[in-house]
Amino acid sequence: MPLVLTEEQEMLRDAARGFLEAKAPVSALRKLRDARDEVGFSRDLWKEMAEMGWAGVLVEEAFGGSDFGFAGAGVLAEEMGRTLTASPFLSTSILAATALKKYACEAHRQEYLPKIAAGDLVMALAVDEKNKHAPAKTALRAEKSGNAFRLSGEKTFVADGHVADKLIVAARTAGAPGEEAGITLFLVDAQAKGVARERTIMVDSRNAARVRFDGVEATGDDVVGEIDGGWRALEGVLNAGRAGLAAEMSGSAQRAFEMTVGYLKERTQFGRPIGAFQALQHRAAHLYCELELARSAALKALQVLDESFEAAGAFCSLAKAKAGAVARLASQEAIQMHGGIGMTDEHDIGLYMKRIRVAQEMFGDPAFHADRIARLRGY
Amino acid sequence: MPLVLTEEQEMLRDAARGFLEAKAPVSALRKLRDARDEVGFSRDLWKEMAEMGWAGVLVEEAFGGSDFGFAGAGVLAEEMGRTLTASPFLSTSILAATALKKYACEAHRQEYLPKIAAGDLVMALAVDEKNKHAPAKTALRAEKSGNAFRLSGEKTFVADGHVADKLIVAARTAGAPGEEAGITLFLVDAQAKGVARERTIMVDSRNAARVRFDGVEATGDDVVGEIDGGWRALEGVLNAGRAGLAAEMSGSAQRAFEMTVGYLKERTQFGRPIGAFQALQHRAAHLYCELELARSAALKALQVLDESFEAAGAFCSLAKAKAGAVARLASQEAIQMHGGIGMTDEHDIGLYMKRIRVAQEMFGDPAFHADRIARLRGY
Amino acid sequence: MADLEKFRAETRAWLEENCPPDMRKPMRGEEDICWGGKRWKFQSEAQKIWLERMAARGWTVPTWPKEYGGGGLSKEEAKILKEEMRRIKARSPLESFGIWMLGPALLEYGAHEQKAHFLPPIARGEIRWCQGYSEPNAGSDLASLQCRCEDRGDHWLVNGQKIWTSYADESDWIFVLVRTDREAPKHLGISFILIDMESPGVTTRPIRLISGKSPFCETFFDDVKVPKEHAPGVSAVVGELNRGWDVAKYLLTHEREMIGAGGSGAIGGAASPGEVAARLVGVDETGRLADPILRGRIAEAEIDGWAFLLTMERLKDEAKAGKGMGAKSSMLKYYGTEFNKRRYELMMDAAGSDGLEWEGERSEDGKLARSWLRTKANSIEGGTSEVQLNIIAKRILELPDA
Amino acid sequence: MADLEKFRAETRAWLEENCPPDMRKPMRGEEDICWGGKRWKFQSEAQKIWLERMAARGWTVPTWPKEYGGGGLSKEEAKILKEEMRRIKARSPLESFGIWMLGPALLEYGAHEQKAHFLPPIARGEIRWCQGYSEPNAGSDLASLQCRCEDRGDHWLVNGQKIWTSYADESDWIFVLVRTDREAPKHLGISFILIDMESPGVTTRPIRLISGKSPFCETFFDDVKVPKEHAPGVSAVVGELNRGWDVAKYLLTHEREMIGAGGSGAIGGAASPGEVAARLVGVDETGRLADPILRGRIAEAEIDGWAFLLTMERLKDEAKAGKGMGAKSSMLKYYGTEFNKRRYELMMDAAGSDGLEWEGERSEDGKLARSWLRTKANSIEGGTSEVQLNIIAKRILELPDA
Repeated sequence: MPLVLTEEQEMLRDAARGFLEAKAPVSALRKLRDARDEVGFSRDLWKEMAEMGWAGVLVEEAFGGSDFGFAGAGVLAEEMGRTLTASPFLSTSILAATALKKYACEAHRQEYLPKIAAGDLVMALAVDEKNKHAPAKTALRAEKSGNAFRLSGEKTFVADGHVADKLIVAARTAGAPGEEAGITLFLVDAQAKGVARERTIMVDSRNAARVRFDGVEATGDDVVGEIDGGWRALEGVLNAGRAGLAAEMSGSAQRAFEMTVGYLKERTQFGRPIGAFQALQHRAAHLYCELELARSAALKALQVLDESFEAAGAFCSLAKAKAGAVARLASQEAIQMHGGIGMTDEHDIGLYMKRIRVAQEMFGDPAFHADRIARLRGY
Repeated sequence: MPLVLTEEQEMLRDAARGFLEAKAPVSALRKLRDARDEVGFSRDLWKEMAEMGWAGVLVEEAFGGSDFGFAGAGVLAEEMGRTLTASPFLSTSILAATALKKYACEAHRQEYLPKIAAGDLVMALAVDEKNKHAPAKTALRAEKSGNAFRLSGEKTFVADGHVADKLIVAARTAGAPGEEAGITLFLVDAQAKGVARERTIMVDSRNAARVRFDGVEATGDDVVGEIDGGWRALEGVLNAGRAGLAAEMSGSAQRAFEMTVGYLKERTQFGRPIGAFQALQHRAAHLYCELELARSAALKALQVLDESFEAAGAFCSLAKAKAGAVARLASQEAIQMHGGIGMTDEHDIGLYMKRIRVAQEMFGDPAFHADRIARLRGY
Repeated sequence: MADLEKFRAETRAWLEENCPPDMRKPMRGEEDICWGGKRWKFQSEAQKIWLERMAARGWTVPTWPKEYGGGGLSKEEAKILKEEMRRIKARSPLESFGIWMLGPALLEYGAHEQKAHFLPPIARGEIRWCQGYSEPNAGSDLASLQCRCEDRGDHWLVNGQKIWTSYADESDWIFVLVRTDREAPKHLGISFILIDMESPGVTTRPIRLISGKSPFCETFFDDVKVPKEHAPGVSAVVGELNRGWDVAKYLLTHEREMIGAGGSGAIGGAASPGEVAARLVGVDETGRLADPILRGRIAEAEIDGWAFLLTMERLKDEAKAGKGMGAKSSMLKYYGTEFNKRRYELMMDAAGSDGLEWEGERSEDGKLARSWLRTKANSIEGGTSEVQLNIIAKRILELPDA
Repeated sequence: MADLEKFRAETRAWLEENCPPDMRKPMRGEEDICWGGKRWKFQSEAQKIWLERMAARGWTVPTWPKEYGGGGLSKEEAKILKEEMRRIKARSPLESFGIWMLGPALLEYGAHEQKAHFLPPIARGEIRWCQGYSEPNAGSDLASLQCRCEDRGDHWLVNGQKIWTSYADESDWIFVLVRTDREAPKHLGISFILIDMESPGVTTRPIRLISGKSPFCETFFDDVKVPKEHAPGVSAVVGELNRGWDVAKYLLTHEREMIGAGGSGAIGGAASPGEVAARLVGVDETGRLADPILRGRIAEAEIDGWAFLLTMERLKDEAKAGKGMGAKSSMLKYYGTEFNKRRYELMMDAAGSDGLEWEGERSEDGKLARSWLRTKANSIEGGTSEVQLNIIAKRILELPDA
C-alpha cells in the first residue's frame, strides 16, 4: 500500500479542515476553558461530527458508521490536532470503537457501536493507575465471587472519564502487577454503584478523570475479550490510541510550525524579518525534516492497523515515540521563536504546547516507546 | 580551594606550552606514525620531560619528583592534549605513579618512584579485558599455589603496554567476574615468562597492547594494595587516569576549537568569511560554553584528587563524562566546519578527532560514567 | 582581619537581638517577599519591624553609601552580613527593582541630587519601583524602541507603550527608556527617565502568561507630563540626555548575570531531577530508575548541570582573582536558562500524568506544570538565548559580522 | 501489461542463459565493481563476458536510447530488468561516472553529435570518465570557481586546479566546470567542458583521507590545450558557452538524491546499531543491553532511522502519485547523512576499544573505524548539511534572504 493518503482520505481531510476551522477553531477550546465548561467539549458539535460520520469512523456501515478505517481516523485526529478541537473522538471513536469492533461479543457490538456512530454514547478507557503509563502493572482487582466480579481500585488519567457513559476498565483477575497475563477488560457503567469519578482539570484544558472503584459489580457478560487474557485486547486498543495520538500530535505540531514560520516572516528585529537570521532558518529547516518524519511514522502506523492489526505494535510505538518527541521540539521552538508574545496566555501558541505535553504523555511517552522498541528488537 | 590555577600552575602551563609547541608539535606525532615507529613515542623527548619534572609530576621530591600534584599533572595532560603529544605520561606518570604512591609498600615505592621520576621506567596498567571498560568484570585469574600466584588470562587496550617495563595487572584472586571484591593488583615484569604482548595499532597512532598471561608467576611481594581487596586501589588509580584523560581531552578539544574558529575567520564562501554565517556562529558559541564546562569539570576533579583523594570518584566520572562528550562534539564540529579540507589526512584536525575518540573510550566512555553517576546518586 | 572578626561578632549579636523569630522561618514562596512601597500591606508586624530595623542601619542595601540610606559596608563586610543572616535563616527584609536595578543605575550614572532624592526611600522600602524597557515591537531589538518623549519646555511629554513591566500595577514609580531624539541613529536618541506612576495618563494592565497569573504588566503612557525636575535640581533624566542606552546596557549586563545565576541556582538544590524521578517513577530490582531511558537522559542532564555549577564557581573565583567576567555572563545566562528548561522537562517526564494537573490541592494548583511553563520564558527574558549566542560569537570568539 | 509480462519472461530467460555464475555471487566490496575504461583490467573472464553481453544489448544503460548504445527500455521495462537481475543476484555489469553523471547531462544538454560520439563508449565501458567540479577555494560556493578556460581560436586553454576528482588517476576523460568569462557575474561565465586526461599538462594526485586511501584526487591543469571540437561537429563544450552552471545544477540535484538515498540505504540493512550493540556489548539478565545509556541512545536513533526510511518511502510514493520531490531531496540528503554519522558513532560506541584498532586482521584493517571516519564526509560532499538547510529554509519554508 503506498504511503500516501488515498483520494478519498484527501477529500476527508479537506472537508474536515474546512469544518473544524469554521466550527471548532482554537478559540472554541479557549471558550470552553474560560467558561469552565463542565463537559469539556460541545455536545452539539459532537453530534454534528457524528452526522458527518466522524464518530463512527471505525464503525461498520451496517452499524451506521462510515468505516473509514484507521487511516481515515488518523486524518481526522490530525485535523483535530491542528485546531486543538476538544471532542470525545479519541476515547470513544478510536479506543472504545476498536475495543468493541475487534474484541467484543456480537451482543456488545450490536448494542454499542450504533450508538457510538450516532454520537449518542461516550465511552472511556481506564487503564493507568499511576503517574507513568505501565499497562502491565495493572493492579485494580476484579475479585471473582460466584458468577460476578467485584472491581476495586483506582484509575487515573482517564480521558473523557468524567462524562463517559461507559468505562472500559483494565482489571486484574489473576497474576500480579507487572505480568501481562491475568488482565481482563470490563465494560462498566459509569453510573454503577461504587464508581466515583473526579474530573481532573489538566494543563491542556481537556478532560480527564480519576475514577475510584469500590466493589463495583460486573459479570462475565461485561467482559471484553478473554478473561485473564485481556492483554492482547488491551494492547490492540492502546496501539490504536497511540497511533491516533501520533496523528493528532503530528497535526498540532504541524500547525504550531506553520504559525511559527509565519511569525518568522512577519516579525521584524534589527531591521529585518527574524526569519532572515540563518540560525533560526537552520533550526526551522531541521524541524521541518523532523515533522516530515513524524508524519510518515504516524501514517504508516495507521495503515498497518488497517492492514494487519495484530502486527502493528512496533509501528504504533514508533509513531507515538517519534511524533511525541517531534511535537515537543516543535512546541519548544514555537515558543522560543515567538519570544515574549508566545509566553502570553492571549496567544494561541501556548495552548499547543500544553496539548502536546498531554498527548505526548498519554499511553506512553517517547521514553516508554523507545524502551518498548528496544525490547521488541531484542536489545 | 578556588577553582582556578595557582600562579605556580600557570607558570607550569606556560612553560609546558612553549616546550611542547617547540619540541612536540602535532607534526611530531605525524612523523612517528608515518615512520611506523616501534616505540610510538620519542624516548629522548621523554627523558627531556623527565628532566623538567614532568615524569615525576606526582612523585615526592624525596624520590626525585617535582610533586606538583594532580592539578599540576592535569596542566601537563591538557597541554599534551593540545599538541597530541605521544608520551608514556598517562600510563607511567599518572596511573603507575598513583598506584605506587597511594597503595604500594615502601619497598616498591623506593624502588620504582625514583626511576619513574627519572624517566627510566615505563609502566602500564592492564585492566580491560573486553571491548568495553568494566573493571569489576575482571576475569583474569590469579590462582594461588603455595606462596605464589599464577596469572592466566588476557588484557586489552593496555596503553603503552607494548613498551612498558612493568605492568600493573588487575587479577581475580576470589569471587566472580562482576564482583568488586576479590580483585588484586599485581606488579608484573613485562619480560616475565608467560607474558606475550601484541602491539595494537590504534586509530590515533598511539600505543596500546593486548597482553596474554599464560601462568605468569607472581608472589605476595608483587601485590599492590590488598589481596582480594584491590578494588579500592584500582578505583583510585582509574579515577586519577580518568581525570588525567579529561584534562587531556579538554586540551585537545580546546585546540581543535581554536583551529576551527581560526578557519571560520579565514575561509571565505559566498563572498564572506564563513564565520559571519549566524548558524555557524551559534554552533560555535554553544560549543564554547560546553568547552568551558568541560574545563571546569576537569579542573575540579584534579583538585579533589589532591585534596581528598578517596572522595574523588564522582568528580572524576563527571569530568570524564563531560570532557568526553564535549571533546567528541568539538571534533565533530571541527571536521564539519573545516569542510572537505578537514577530511584530508594532510590536515591536522582529523588527528584530533582520532585521539579524542580513543581518550573518550579509555577507562569508561560518557555512557559508562553517566551510569556510574546515576548509581552513585541512587537512581 | 581582626576588624572583620569584630564586625562579624557585632553583626551576629545585633541580628540575634533584632531579627524577629517569624522572620527566621523559611519563606514559603514569592508571597512572603517584602516589596515595600506606598501601598504595601505588611504581612505581619514582624515583617514591618524587621524592615524598619534593617533600614535604620542601612542594611537593606548594605553596600550603598550611608549618605544615600545604605550601610556603607565594604564587600567583605557585606559578605559577612549575608553569612550571618543565613546562619540564623533570616529573611531578606526588602526586595525591589529599586534595589536591584534603579539603585545601581543611579549610583553609576545619577547626579548627587538624584541619588539623595531617590535612594533613601528605596532603602527604606517607601517607594516601590518598576522598570519600563521592552515594547511589543522591540523585543530583542530593544534599541528600536518607539516610546516617545518630547521636550515641552518645562516638562517632558511621554506617549507609548511598555510591556513586561513587572509589578507595574503595584508600583509607585517607573524608570523608563524613551526616545528623545527620533532623528538620531537608533542606539542614540534614547533617554532613561523616571516617572511617577500616579501621573495622569499612566495606565497599567496585568499580563496573563501560559503559566497563569504573573507579575508582568503592560503599561501605557498617554500624553503623560513629566516635570523636567522632580524636585529642585533633581532631573527626571538619569545620565545624559539621549545617552540612556549606556544606562540600559549597564543594567542589562547586571540583569543577565542575575538571571544566569538565578536560573541555575536551583540546580544545586535538593530537587535534583534524579531524586525527583526516583521518587515519582520508582526504581527496579537493581535499584535503578524503572524507566531506563529517562534515567539516562537525567544522568546526562545532571552531568551538565553539575559542570555548569562548577563553571559558575570557576568564573566567580576567576573574578576574585581579578579576571573580569565580561561577555562570559552571556554564557551563564544562555546555558543556565537552557539548562533550567531542560531540567523542568525532565521533571515533567518523571511526574507523568500527575504533573499535568492544573488545578486542585493534589497538584498544589498545578505547581509543577506552571513552573515548567514558566521556565520557557527564561531563555527569552533578559536577552534571548539567540542574543546571548550572538554576544559570545562576536565578543568572545570575535567572529565577523554577517 | 501482457507486453511487460512477455518482456519479463524473455529477460529472465536471457539473463539465466547469459549471466555467468561468477557474476551471481555477491560483491565482496568496492573492489568487485567493474568500472571499465582504457586501462581496465578485468578481474575475471566472467566479468569481461558479462560486460560484453550486457553492453551488446544496451543493458549497461537500459533507459538510454538505442542509437547511443542504450537499451531503449521504458521505465517499466527497466524496473523489470532490475528485478530480474536482483532475482538471480546478478552483479551490475558496469558502473561509472559516465553512466551516473555525464550521460544524463549529455542526454539533457548535449548536441546529437556529442551524444553519438561520447555515449556509446560509455555504455560499452570503453571510456572511463571522472568529474572536475570542486576547487580548493570554492567548496560549498561552487559558483566561485576559478579554473580558467580561455578561447585561443582553434582551441581552449585551461589552467587551474580541481579537487575531489574521484578516480581521476584511473580515468580516461574528465568533465570539468571552467570559467570562460571572468567579467560576468559568478554564476554566469561558467562552462561545462570535456577534456581528455592524456592531454599534455593534465596531472593528478590521489588524496589521502582521515579514513585512509580514497578514490579522490587533485587534478591540475597547466596550459592544457583542448580542441574546440573533439571530432568533426563534436564540440568540447556541453550546452551553451557560459551556461555550464545550468548543467552543473542539474547534476548536483541528481547527485543529491543519489547520496541522500545511498547514505541512508544501509539503515534498513541487517546491521542495526541495536543488534550490533547487543552482540558487542552483551545483554544483562533481563535481556536488555548491558549498557543502559547506550541502549537508550540506540533506541532513539533507531526510531529516527526507521521514521526516515518511511519518509523516503513516502516521498517515493508521492513522486509516483505525481507530486515532484523538488527541494525535499535536500531533506533526504541532510537527514540521511547526519543520521548515518550518528549511526556510526553508536556503532563505535558499541564496539569500544575493538573498534579503535586501525590495522591487522582482527579489525579487518580497521574497517569499522575507517567507515566511521569516512561518514564524516557524508555531510560535506554533494552539498554540505548547511547548504541543504539553507535550501529547505529558502525553497520549502520560503524564509526571507538575510
